[in-house]
Amino acid sequence: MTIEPVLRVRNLAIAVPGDRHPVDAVCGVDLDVAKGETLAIVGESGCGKSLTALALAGLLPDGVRISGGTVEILGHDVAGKSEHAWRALRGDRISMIFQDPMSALNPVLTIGDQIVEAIRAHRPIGKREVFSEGVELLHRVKLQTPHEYMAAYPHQLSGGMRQRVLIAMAIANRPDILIADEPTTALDATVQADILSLLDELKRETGMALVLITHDLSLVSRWADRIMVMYAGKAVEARKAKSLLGEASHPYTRALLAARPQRRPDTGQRPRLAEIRGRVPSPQEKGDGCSFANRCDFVMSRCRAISPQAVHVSDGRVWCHAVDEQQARHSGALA
Amino acid sequence: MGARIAQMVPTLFLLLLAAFTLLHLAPGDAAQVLAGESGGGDTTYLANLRSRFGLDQPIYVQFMLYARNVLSGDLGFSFRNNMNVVDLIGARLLPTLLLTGSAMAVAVAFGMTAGALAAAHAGKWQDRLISGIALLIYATPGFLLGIGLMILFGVTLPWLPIGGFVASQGIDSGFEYALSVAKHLVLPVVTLGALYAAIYTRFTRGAMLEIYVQDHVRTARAKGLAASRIILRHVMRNASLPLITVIGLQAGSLLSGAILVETVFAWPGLGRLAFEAVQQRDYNLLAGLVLTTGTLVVLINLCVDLLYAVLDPRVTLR
Amino acid sequence: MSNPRTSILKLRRRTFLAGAAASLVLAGRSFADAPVRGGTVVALAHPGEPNVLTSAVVQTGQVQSVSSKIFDGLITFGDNFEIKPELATKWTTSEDGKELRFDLRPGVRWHDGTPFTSADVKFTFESVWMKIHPRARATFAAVDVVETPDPLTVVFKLRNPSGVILGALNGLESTILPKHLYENTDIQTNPYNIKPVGTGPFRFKEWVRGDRIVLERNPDYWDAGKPYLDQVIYRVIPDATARYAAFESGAVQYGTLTPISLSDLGLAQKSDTLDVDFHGYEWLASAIVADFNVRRPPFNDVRVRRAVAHAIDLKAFVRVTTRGLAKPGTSPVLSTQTKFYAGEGLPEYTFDRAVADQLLDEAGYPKKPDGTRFATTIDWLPFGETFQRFAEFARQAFKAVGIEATIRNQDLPQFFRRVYSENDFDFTISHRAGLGDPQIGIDRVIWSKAILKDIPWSNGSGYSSPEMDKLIEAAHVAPNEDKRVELYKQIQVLAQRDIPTFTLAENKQFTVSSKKLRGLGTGSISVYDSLKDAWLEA
Amino acid sequence: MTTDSERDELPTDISIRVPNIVLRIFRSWRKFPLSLHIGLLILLFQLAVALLANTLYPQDPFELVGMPFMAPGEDPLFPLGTDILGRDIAAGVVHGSRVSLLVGFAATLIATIVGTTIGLVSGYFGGWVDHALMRLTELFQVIPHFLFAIILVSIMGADLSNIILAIGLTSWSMVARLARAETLALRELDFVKISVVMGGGHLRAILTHVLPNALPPVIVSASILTALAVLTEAGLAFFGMSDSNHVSWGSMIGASRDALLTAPYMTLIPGAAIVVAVMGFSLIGDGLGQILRRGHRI
Repeated sequence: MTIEPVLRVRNLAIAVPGDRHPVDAVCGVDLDVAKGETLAIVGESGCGKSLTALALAGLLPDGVRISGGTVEILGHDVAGKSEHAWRALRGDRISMIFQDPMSALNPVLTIGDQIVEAIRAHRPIGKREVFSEGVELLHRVKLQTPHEYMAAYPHQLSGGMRQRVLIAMAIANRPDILIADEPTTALDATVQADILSLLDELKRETGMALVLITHDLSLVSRWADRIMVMYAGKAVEARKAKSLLGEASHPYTRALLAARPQRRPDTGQRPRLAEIRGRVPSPQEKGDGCSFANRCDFVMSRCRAISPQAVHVSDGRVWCHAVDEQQARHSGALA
Repeated sequence: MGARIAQMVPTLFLLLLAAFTLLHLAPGDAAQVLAGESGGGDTTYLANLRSRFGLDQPIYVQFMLYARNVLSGDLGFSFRNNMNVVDLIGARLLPTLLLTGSAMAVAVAFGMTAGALAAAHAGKWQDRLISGIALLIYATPGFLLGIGLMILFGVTLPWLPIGGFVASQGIDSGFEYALSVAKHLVLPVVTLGALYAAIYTRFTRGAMLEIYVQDHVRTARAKGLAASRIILRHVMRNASLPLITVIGLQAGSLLSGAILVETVFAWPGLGRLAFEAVQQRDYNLLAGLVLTTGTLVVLINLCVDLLYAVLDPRVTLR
Repeated sequence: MSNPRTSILKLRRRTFLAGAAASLVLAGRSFADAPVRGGTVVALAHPGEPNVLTSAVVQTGQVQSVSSKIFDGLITFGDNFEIKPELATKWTTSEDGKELRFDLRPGVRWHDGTPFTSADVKFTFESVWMKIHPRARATFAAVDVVETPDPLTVVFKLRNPSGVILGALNGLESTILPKHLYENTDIQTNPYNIKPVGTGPFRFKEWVRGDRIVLERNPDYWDAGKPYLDQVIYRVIPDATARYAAFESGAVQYGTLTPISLSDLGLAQKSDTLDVDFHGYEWLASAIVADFNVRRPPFNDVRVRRAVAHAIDLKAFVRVTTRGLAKPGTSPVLSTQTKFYAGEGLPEYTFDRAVADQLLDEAGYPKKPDGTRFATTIDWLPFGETFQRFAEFARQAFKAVGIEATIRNQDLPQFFRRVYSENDFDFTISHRAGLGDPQIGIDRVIWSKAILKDIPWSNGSGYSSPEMDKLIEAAHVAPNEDKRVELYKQIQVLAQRDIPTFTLAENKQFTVSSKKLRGLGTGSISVYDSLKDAWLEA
Repeated sequence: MTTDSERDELPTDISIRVPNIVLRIFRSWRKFPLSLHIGLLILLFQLAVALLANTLYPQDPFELVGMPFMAPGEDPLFPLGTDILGRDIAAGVVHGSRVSLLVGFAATLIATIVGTTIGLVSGYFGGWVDHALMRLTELFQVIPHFLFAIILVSIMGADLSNIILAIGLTSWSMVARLARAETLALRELDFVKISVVMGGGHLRAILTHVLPNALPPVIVSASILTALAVLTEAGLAFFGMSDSNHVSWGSMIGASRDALLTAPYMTLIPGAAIVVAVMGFSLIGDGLGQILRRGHRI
């Protein structure tokens, strides 16, 4: 990779409280995101993608902690940093927006208050200036009559508008990295595209790195540069978007792609990925083998016994015994 | 708003009817009590008293007369006390409001602070300690707490007066009067306030923990705000909304608590008056008191609604 | 047990001295036993806040306590019921005993400045006592007419001689109201009932409901130079512990009518700063009594009543429930009423469960296999927790002879209703005030004509005996006091034999006061002392 | 969100959800919050004491067995001392646990039944029924409860059943509001409507669908009500309103409180029993509340 990544994660593990002792809900995750690049992390609910995203912003809930690996932001490892150190980074160098804009704003404060405090948390500037900067931010996220929005309360805004406000707050201090955790899931289909194109536009303008967390592969197809598919807390396939969509190697990725739903014509909503049989195992249930073994159509005896190692494929890596074997055979044939 | 007030009218009417009927169902009457306390009497004496108290009328006539008077702002005459009920209640209203109002203020201040501290240290020893103390206070019968405080601070360490509203003597100026009332107020307020402080501590802690995990707090953290700002502006402020509702709901129980506290500390308030009115079957007085306390509770709830509307932009008053 | 006591005592002394020094404004130097002018006494309004301030209208203890400072009577009592002049300087009974003449004290003025005259007495007699007083119609039944030959003379004309009238004309039982403020008004709702105008040593200043009643020195009091105190302030303290704490801390200096709980009495008696006085209750003296409902089984049978009397260990009763303060009862007439008390010759009921068992067997209530004979109820007079203890003691005594008793708890109105209106009870634990004269105190519970529906303290037992009625009615018209005394001795014997009402104990009440408060009255009625001689030591 | 997904699952078969909760509770005993563990432990201890009262102290606790005013430890025969009349305080506390717990449970049962019924009917039927019942509920909310209880006991007389009734009848309004709020939310759900359309009738719908789902928050409030009932009983006893035929912690305090200065132990020992009991019930309420909230999140 030619450009030094602004976000570099190695071997990340996240522990959650278990029955008796903590268990790793995420493990062995590697990430590199460069300036101006969009990385998508894709997976079903419970696959650990949101935990990963929260870990990147130091926002893991109480009791959940990074149990291994490194998270480097602009070259500094922040994995074990204090809350105080995180506070200086958050909202400044690394920002985050969340799934549900309906609940992500404080209902009893005005939009203006909430934007202004985002700016002032990192830059001590005067009242008037900060206000006009807030107005400017709202303008940039394409809210008409930003002055009025400054005085409005969240409940007076639609979901899409609120997500724009949240984006405005997230980019207030020109962050290097923006993590968007399912930014459009809770929104109408028509609004989804607007928000994503807004994010894309802002990314281009500011050159920030964008990490897009989603369960929706079809979204990714258009906006992401690279994609990492996660399953049961582990990466199963990480490749450039084009090659992943074109020639996905992991049976899970293929199943996801095959199950990629069409939008329901009436509501425009996408059903969840219900077509893959079975369900994601919980962290406690994970055994030694491949986590996907139970649901995999190509399962082999090895799959249940040994966790697969990364296999390098074109534009990325895959974690699958089948691919490994295939490749081995292929390379064997070459040799 | 007007609708809400209109809605309370039938409630208050029911209240009046209930108080009146219940007392008349009670065996024994005011005249007999007075005769008994006076050391006896003869038939003429009792008949005289009864007709004076209006007890010889049919019950519905008594009620009609009463309801008509109430509508014209007259709560009747307490024959037992030789005074108009309005005057009698008027004289005792201020002490009760002073007591319950101060207790409420103290309870809210302490409860919110302690609750916030406990929530901020959830699961740690600070939380355990605060929650433990709150639970202990909550579980202690109010009169035991009151008598305990009285013995400690009024007798063993004679720092505070043991009861009453104001010192019997040595009051020469308005300032001294106020100071003396304030001194007399301390123990009753602490006794009554402690229970509610405990309740609000537990409630604030719970509400704050609930709000801590809400999305907008995560947003605030994502902005990189300082912890103190998050707690005060994003957690505490939002947690105060359900707390206000609870405070409104407990207005009635606060007046209940006042009965015990006023008895222990000889505080000349409505609660004690109510207890005496029950014991003496002073119907007019008791009905007036039930009506007054009920109206107070209704008014407090109305204020709470108003306050809520001010604090929560999502709520508009109908 | 001793630790808290000593610690409280030690601290209290300091407190009191400090409090007294700060609060008492003393005029001039004090001498050992010479009264000192000035100062304020804080007294306890007990057992609760009065509802009016004149005992002409209401005769409860709390009213009389305050009223006695404001109102004088025609006469008052010294020791042993010795009758002493007050507003009347002199009284004479005619030869035939049918005329009682009083010379009134000249120069006495009501607190509003109006002179006190015989017209006030006549008016009060006719319009107040005979109209709204609970007992006056009985007490003054013999009075034909009251005449006022001149402003300073009152004459009671009687139909027949009556020994009960003179004593009843004390300021508590027969409070005199000012005619000019009460004439042509509704006596019971007259506004002066709560801002009284009397002739006594103290006059009304203010009443803050629920908090205090302030009386101030009457500078024009007829007994020149008195009273010594500037103010008497009555305060209400409903809780027993708080009351004792108030004495301890010096916040209160005077309380009558057993102002603290019996449990705290020991503390007060050992205190360096408090006096406990059992005197002054002779007129008021009361008994703890058990009334049987003789209308219905099982207590319609005198053997069952006597069995109960044998089953209760009165010595243990007074020791346990009154901490030894009361005295086992022997007669419906209290032994303190020495003139009337029969003493020797009264039927005695010694504590003996065997006798009780035997009587119950005879009465047809044998022990059943489960050891019980019959079930009954105990209703107790809700005058504080002590009566509940009496009832609980009685229940255990009953149980020992096989009577299963259920205690019924109720408040005062319910108790009166049950006992005196509905007569729906078996056995009550109650009290009975002696009221100075058996004709007032005792007749009402054993005379068949006193079986009055609804009237508290009347003959609730429903006891009716022609023999008893004859004795009582003879006593009412006894030609002389000796004959009357003799008849009342016979009445006691008969009452004790038939035992419709069982006198468990002679109650003992007491006054608690600060040792600094001197000059308290000592007469038979000094529980309601006017405090005109009281003064505060420096 | 998670709650949505839970709702989505509801229509399939709601009736097995409650047993599920019960099962889940028993299965996850180890995962109970600490408060619930302590609370249940206290309750179990008290129940054990109450059940063993007759074995531990076979004699009538009212029997005057010793000298009055014996301090704890003064006589080994009476480890907690004797009261004003010379009754064994230890026997009183042990026997008193029966009545105090009975008052707590029975009053709560009354309040819960009355409150739930009114809340369910009010929320389910709506309209004028709701309006009328809510006015009634407001009435009971507006009168200070303790004053109301005092009035009721004064009227009916201070025997045990009346005390229970008075406490129960004055404390149901909170339950009614809770039950109504839950019912309002549930009423709109399809499965309830379907049940009625299928001919199940309203009563059946209420009993099989609405009640089980409205119950969990009611159970939490019930444990708080029990704590309050024990305290109210003590408060009434302070005003002399207790039943002398049944020893309870409240009645012990009522009987001894005027000896507080001379013999504080007489009041403090039953007082401590009340404090422990109330703490126990509050902790149970806290713990159940936590489980309930957790249940909504998982």
